[in-house]
Amino acid sequence: LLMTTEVVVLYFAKSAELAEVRSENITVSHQVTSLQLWQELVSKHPRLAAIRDQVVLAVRQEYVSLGDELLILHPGDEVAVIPPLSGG
Amino acid sequence: LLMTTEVVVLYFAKSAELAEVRSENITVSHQVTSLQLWQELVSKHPRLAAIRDQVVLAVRQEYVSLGDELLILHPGDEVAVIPPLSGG
Amino acid sequence: EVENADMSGCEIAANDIVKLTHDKLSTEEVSASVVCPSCGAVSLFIGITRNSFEGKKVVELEYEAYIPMAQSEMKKICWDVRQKWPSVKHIAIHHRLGVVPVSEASVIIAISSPHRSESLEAVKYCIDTLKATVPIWKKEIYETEDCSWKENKECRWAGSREK
Amino acid sequence: EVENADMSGCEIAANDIVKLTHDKLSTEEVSASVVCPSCGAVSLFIGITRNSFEGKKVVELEYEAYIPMAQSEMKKICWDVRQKWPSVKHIAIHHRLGVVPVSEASVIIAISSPHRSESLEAVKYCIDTLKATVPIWKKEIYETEDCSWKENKECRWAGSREK
Repeated sequence: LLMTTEVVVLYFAKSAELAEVRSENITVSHQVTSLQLWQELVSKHPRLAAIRDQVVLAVRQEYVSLGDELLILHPGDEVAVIPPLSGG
Repeated sequence: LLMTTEVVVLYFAKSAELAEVRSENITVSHQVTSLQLWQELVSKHPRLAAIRDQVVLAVRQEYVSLGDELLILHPGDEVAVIPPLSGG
Repeated sequence: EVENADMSGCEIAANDIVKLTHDKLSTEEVSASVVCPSCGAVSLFIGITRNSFEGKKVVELEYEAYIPMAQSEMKKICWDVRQKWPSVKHIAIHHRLGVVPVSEASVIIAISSPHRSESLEAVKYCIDTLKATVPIWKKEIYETEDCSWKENKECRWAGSREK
Repeated sequence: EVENADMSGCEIAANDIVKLTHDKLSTEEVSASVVCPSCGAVSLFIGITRNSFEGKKVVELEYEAYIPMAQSEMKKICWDVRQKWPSVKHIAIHHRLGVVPVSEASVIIAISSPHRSESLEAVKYCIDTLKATVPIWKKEIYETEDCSWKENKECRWAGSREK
């Protein structure tokens, strides 16, 4: 039995332009690697693939690189797509 | 024949307190080492001796350490007594 | 609380101010917010929007932020500063969002310390780290009406072209 | 005049402003005087009068200067900065004279450059060198009504106790 959970995904800067959305709720499995989570987002918004090599995620406001790291997601958790920073 | 010349001496900070004057004209020889010039000032204002080891002069607004350096003085030249700096 | 002999006479507790705002930034305000009677030094850095990039004329810039995370990353920077320079007294980091016209400030950082070397070093650390870790993005809008999302070279996942 | 690619679009000639004044210093004014559309960075250092020295409470400070020579030494510092960091655009150094109450600025240095590292390094160089070479003196007046002429440790002919 694969548990799923609903999380909020936030898109910023170039990723918001590519996904054409700033915020959406998605249902994903409760345990997922950061790379699988990214692939989930790309399957919903194929144009996101363009930034695959210059992106990280933030989960509950902490940075997570795309890779094998296993995330435990809870209902309502905030996931953000973080293109290269350009503040300052 | 030893030529003499009249120069303006400016005193600042602690040296002005010790000499009890801020500006005066003195007559000194036209060619003089910086140490001889200092000794001239101490002979006029003996209390200046107290700062002998923490002082430099400025001649025509350029720093000169006390020593053997020969100064050529012209009438009206500005000589200043410069105690340790504390600007900033 | 670490007591420091140099802090004698300053009754105000050490203070971190982080602010994201759509309003114009004020150098005077940020600077005044870190002054304290036991501190002989205030160092500031002001980031200003430039009029050109690679020969293209920039008309204006627009900043957006992941606001709660940006605030939390800015507070982490303040924490790091206090570990590295314990004598630092006050830290203020203001970042502007939305449209910022050319020649106006996008970021102002001010840090006070009893002696100058700590505040000078800490300001440099703050702006370097802010560029690398705080989730804020800048879009440059050019005279030619195209635009481009910028990438800080300090950001470790930025494209390799910019490294 | 050395042309620098980063200076494209800035029509204002590079500028050194040195000022000695009995008036209160304004951070906003000094900062604004170095802003230019081709410069992404303004770094500032503000020296502030402190309320204590070696446990004695300082009531106020009084500065005096050998004014024409101080101006000429400040201009030499600007010249040195331009040799060391050719991309620096504007330099402003304001020093206050006379009585300066506790918590007010005695000196403000502001420097603009296209990128930040130059202005940050140049500001540090300016204040370090100003303390070592510009003929200005500070007298601290204590609560106990005695007073003392200060000595910068950067001044090479200061007493060895302070080195």
